[in-house]
Amino acid sequence: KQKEEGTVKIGAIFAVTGGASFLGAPEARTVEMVVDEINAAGGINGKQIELIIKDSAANPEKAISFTKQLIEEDKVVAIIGPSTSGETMQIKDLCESYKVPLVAAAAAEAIVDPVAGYVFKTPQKDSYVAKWIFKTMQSMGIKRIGVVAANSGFGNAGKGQLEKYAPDFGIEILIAETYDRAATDLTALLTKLKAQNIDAVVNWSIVPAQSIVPKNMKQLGMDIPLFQSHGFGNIKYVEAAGEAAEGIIFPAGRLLIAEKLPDEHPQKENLMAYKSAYESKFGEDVSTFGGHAYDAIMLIVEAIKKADSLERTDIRDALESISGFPGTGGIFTFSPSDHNGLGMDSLEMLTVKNGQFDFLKGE
Amino acid sequence: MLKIRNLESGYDKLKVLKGISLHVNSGEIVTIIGANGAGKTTLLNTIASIVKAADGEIKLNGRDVTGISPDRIVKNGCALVPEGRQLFPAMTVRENLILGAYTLFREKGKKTAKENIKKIYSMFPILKDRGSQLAGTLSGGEQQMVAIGRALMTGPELLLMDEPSMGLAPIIVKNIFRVVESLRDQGKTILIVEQNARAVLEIADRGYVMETGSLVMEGKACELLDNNDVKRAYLGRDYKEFTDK
Amino acid sequence: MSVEQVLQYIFAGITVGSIYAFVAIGYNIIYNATGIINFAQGEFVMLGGMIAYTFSGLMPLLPAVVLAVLITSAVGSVIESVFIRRMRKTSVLGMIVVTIGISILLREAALYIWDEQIRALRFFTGSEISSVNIFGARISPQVLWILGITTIIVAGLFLFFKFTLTGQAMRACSENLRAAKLCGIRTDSMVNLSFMLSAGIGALGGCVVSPLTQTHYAMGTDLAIKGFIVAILGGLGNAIAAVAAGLLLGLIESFSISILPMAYKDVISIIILLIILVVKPSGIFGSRQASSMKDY
Amino acid sequence: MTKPLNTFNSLLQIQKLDKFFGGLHAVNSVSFDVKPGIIKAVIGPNGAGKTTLFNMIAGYYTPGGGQVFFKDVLLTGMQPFQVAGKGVFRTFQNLKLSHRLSVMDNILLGRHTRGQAGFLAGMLALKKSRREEKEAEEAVLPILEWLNLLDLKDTEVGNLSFGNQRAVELARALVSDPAMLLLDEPAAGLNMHETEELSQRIQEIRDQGRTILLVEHDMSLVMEISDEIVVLNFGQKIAEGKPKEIQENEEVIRIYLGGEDA
Amino acid sequence: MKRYYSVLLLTAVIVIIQVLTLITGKAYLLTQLTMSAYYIVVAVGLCMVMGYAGQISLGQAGFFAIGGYTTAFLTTIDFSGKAETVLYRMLDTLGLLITKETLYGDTIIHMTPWISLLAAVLIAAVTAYALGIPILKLKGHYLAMATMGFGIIIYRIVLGSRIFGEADGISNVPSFPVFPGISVSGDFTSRISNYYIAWLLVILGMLLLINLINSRVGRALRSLHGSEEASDAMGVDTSRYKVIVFVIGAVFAAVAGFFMTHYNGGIGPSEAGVAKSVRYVAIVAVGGMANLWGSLIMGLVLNFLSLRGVFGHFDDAVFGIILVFMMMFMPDGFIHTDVIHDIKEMLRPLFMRKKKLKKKQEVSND
Ligand SMILES: Nc1ncnc2c1ncn2[C@@H]1O[C@H](COP(=O)(O)OP(=O)(O)OP(=O)(O)O)[C@@H](O)[C@H]1O
Ligand SMILES: Nc1ncnc2c1ncn2[C@@H]1O[C@H](COP(=O)(O)OP(=O)(O)OP(=O)(O)O)[C@@H](O)[C@H]1O
Ligand SMILES: [Mg+2]
Ligand SMILES: [Mg+2]
Repeated sequence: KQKEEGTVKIGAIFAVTGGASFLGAPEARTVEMVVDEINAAGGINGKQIELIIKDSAANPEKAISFTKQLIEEDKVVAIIGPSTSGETMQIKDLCESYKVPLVAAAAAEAIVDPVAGYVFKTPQKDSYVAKWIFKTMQSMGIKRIGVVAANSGFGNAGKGQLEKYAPDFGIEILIAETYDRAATDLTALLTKLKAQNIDAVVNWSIVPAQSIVPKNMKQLGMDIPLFQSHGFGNIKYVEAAGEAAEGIIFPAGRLLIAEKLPDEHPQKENLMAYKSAYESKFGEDVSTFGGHAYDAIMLIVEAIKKADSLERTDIRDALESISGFPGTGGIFTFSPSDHNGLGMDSLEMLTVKNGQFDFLKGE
Repeated sequence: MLKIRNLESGYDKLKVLKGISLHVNSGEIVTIIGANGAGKTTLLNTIASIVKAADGEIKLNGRDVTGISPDRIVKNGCALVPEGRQLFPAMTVRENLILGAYTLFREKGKKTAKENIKKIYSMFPILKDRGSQLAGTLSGGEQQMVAIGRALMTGPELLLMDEPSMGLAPIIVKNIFRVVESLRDQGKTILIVEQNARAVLEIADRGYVMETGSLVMEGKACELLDNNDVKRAYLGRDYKEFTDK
Repeated sequence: MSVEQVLQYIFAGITVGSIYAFVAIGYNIIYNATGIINFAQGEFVMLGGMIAYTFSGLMPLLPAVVLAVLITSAVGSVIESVFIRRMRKTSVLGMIVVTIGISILLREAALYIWDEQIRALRFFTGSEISSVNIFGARISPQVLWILGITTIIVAGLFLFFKFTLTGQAMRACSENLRAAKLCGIRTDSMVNLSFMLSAGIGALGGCVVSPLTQTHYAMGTDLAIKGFIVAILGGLGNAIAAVAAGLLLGLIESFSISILPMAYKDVISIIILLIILVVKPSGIFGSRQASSMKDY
Repeated sequence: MTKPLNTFNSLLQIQKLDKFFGGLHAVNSVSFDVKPGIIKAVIGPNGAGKTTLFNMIAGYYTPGGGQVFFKDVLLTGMQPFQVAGKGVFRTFQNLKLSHRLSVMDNILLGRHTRGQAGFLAGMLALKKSRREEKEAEEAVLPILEWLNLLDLKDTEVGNLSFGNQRAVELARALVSDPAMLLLDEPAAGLNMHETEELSQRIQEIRDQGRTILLVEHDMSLVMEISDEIVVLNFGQKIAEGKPKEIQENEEVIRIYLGGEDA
Repeated sequence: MKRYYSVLLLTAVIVIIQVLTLITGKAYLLTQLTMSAYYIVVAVGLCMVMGYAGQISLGQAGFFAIGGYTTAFLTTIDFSGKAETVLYRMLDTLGLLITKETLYGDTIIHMTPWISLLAAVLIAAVTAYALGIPILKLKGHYLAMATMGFGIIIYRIVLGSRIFGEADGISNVPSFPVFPGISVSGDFTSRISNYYIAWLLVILGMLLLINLINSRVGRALRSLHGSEEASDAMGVDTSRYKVIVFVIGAVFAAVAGFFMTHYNGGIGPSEAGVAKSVRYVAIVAVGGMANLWGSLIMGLVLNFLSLRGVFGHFDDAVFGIILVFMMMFMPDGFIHTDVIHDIKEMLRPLFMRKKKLKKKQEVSND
């Protein structure tokens, strides 16, 4: 009991297993690692963090049950996660009406639009990603494109953003298709695309399709450029696609090319710290997803420090006033009207060169 | 040939056989008669090792075979024609017979097995015509013939038969009893359970009477036929009374 | 549609179709020996890919694949002797439930052995970017491998079940276990053999498709469902029909994509399946008579 | 138990029934009538088409041709349950019972056609439903007693011996007070003593005014109790008449009964 | 009357649990108990289909989703600003519209969930009926396949259709005012009333099913499980009965889906997945197939623990283990009446040995 009084309880809901484990597993590992580090270094304002992670396996109904449990039973001061947009949308109102700060690691814009007082998110907005892709296409002279997206919350949201902003950049989407997120062969779909007179393909998904699309394109002899979403942010996917990954263009946070950043870049220190800690601890490459969770926990810790209080409303207020905080996804500046806090500049256009990520502008 | 001492067995909670001792000599036809539910089927199944013996001893040709697996019982020359036929319904008649010869194929090769099939076909010519029909679509009587044929295909020395006449036309029943007799004449040993007690006692050498899991009487077949208790309980009248007149 | 495109759709259909067929063949082998549909079949495919991937880091591809097949066969054998053998008295329903349970366990075990990352085996010949040009349509060399190996396996199985005594004995076990015992068949080993065989074939499938489709711990469920559809479509118990049905389903899916949004591809294939089930429950290639003899 | 009215000249009329299985003409233009209140036996060698004939009467097989009338109502084309609804009940050559249910439940099933309460009445436990249940149980008891099944009434049927299962099947067919019974080899698996008991019972059933169509290979039974006999061979009717006549029919002796210890 | 004792006992237990949680300050447990209750309704409905009528259904989540998504879709249509439409005026004059203020200060007008309840039940019943007539002619694996296929179709439609929110599902589903002042919602303040609403539904369902099982129709269903041909011969219209039971199971699932969606304030495609259908089948199987109480208890225990995240990352694994273990060692389920007998049997050797020892001692004493 005594120990409890001296701790800060933070809840986390991640899809560690199940269909979205690509997201949830690195997220959960990251948060555990970070909390251990902070606790080892003396905790927040002298208080140890007690982290309660719940595995929702990407089921909204579980996320709802866990949210209530974390709030009423465990009395956490804030919640991180969930991993998927669907789950986050289902608990958004819940957190709002219970007045518990939620920092989501899911991407959909609807999470912060309309803005709910207590709900924040760390991944860059899908619209930025779409805009970056179109900007790059403009500079490459690409006019007509085909879009394929996984039938997941992530893919659907991305496809929506692409369709929304394409006209602004004078780009025509000739064909847009979704496929099952666990699809194992997409040659039939790509054949359909190939029949259209398109200059480039955009694929918006997370694994495994991100590696299958490039392979299948090569197999079909499609030599047009392939753009992917920021979901491609893990070197493992490049390995899985092998030689077919060469030349893929995609926007992402700077985590993937942290080493290549100039030393004076404000994010560099944090990025390298997270990256080396994670990679040495778990023996696997970091992904941008883990980065989103890293940002979420760090932002909450920052807010608690700043508020110097364990009241949920105080923490929320502190969160909303955070400004210029360097995370892995970019530099966060929240405001009452912006609960994502990232700008267009949080993304870089990257490509794959010799099996490695690299800046696109380097070419 | 077969020697059983103090055999006990049953199902889960139910003990059916309560200490059975019997023997069958080489070249004999021995029959077991008894009321429904007495445990005759259970006894044959226990000998064939389909039902596990709980206690007691079964010896085949002097070798203790209690508790060994059913396939090894077959290899030891003992085959069962089960109650209710138990065919492979979605396989053809021919395939059913061939599977009967499974051990033969394994040990003596194709030729012996082929010869056996011929023998079976000559015993039951109708099966030859139905050779490629699925066994499940045969009439009841035809199925019984396949069951007997299949057991004979294993080339057994000791044949256990559980109500082989069930559901057969009188002429076929006669035929089957004739087959049973001729099998004995070929040197095979037969332990047969029958409801048609009169008919079976007429061809059997010896018989046992079973009541609720125990053997209550034993004797020469002709003695049993004349025994008043047996007459009253199991023999009834014979349809011959009708045909004779 | 141009000829070239039609061909391309056909190739796409054949590729997925032969993957489905691989799973369905595994179903059929076990079904033929036991009358059980083993819902863990998809997991055998996953295990094959995973194990081969792990070994391929240590040795050339061929021995890695052989090892994967052997180890997965052993897993199949263990599953049979530990779980299935004790279960045989129960109903179709009970068996469905248990094999689903086993598939969950295998999947979870794989998650803890290999984590949630996807993996892909090296291409047998060529690489990710090589493709063979056939009349203007293109196909990955790996698809040719898949087709070749499927053909060999099907031919082998056909001969095995039709002409060998062991094959027939295996079928006998599924029809009437007790009668099979009475024929002197060692039913336990037959059933065990069928699990080994089907696990091994599943694993081999997992290896050949891995370079294309990649391997992931949870891939088994979808494969199991598709394989099940194909097995039924072809008529349970018939490996050759399964391959034909697999290719047919692959082609249906692939051409349906050319007309309709891909999101509804499964809806179309399942509606076709339901229609076939209702019109001819024994499957497209199954014999109506034989299935009416089975006690379902 | 009420007696069915014997106002029909023939209760069951079978007219030119045909059935093919592939190339096999299993039943070949068979016609005969069954008069009310008698026991009529169908005999013939194995595979003659007797069970197939039963299956066509009871609605399990659709005939390849021909018709069956019961009380001048056309049965052909009806589903099995509809045939039962008309008061024609059957037993099976290979028993068909619900093994996991008790003897009582199995037998009560025979009363199904007597009740009316449907799903809704059942779910809401309406008075009608409860009354019917009670009536059914009361109606079943005498029959259980008559067949010596009273002690076994709560046993699971799967645990009964073959002979007792046969008795359960007979009871089940009887409790609905059927006008006509189709019995497929009721004596198979019974010993002679039991067969005699059965023959008593079948006669008692007839004496209650029911009509019985019987397939049986046990000639002691058939010859003793049947009023008329039809003989089938290779799907065709080859003889019909009183037991005496059939016994003396040379063809029947040759193909079915067998000569004197030939 | 005797058959209702167990229901009375259940009612008592429900009340006792509520009081206990209140006294011990653990009222939050009611959340998961409420959610479990809705899943139990699906399970007992399926138990009727599978255990009693012997028809496997691997598509039960599809019916749950039909119930849930129907109401989620209908009650999230916002009529504000559509006052001119015919539908609006019709609903308005009938008093079937509800005005609500959202958390973000907007006003929305939606139709009352009573309409969607009617719609959910109707759609589920009609679907089950139309589907049941052809597919219930199938048996065993074929039926399993067909029902699973149905489940997948629903899942795919939900996942692929914009109006159903695709992978995100539908959120912001309004609460359902059942009685004046009491509504089905996940709101903290109405936790206790919601607990009772959910369990009332369970009790009601149990009563209906218990009655059914013990009726003429129920016996026909049970025997159908054993031998369909025999039931046919006894005058049971087997195909019709199977279809009706299937419809009953579907309606149970849809009603549960309806309530759960209002309780959770949303629904996602995971509720329609094959994995969920498998779970329902597993619960029924583990509960002992033809055992309503088994389904109820296993449904409660497994869902309650799972929803509380007790199994952590091993949620599926635990499920798998329980499934395999139960089917292997207790195929008749955990709550089979023979458990007591089995235990007695297990203990018997102990006593026997004692007796024998005693006897021996007595002998040696002599
Ligand atoms: N599988 C089983 N499970 C439980 N009890 C059984 C089983 N099979 C038979 N019994 C019981 O065992 C006893 C003996 O049955 P068995 O079949 O051996 O008798 P039988 O003498 O062959 O009778 P019948 O002449 O009717 O065939 C009966 O009381 C029966 O109820
Ligand atoms: N479903 C079927 N498919 C193919 N052939 C069949 C089918 N049912 C029966 N037969 C064949 O039709 C013939 C008549 O069979 P049926 O069962 O009516 O004979 P039965 O007179 O009842 O013989 P038994 O006295 O041996 O029972 C047999 O030759 C049988 O093989
Ligand atoms: Mg017997
Ligand atoms: Mg017959």
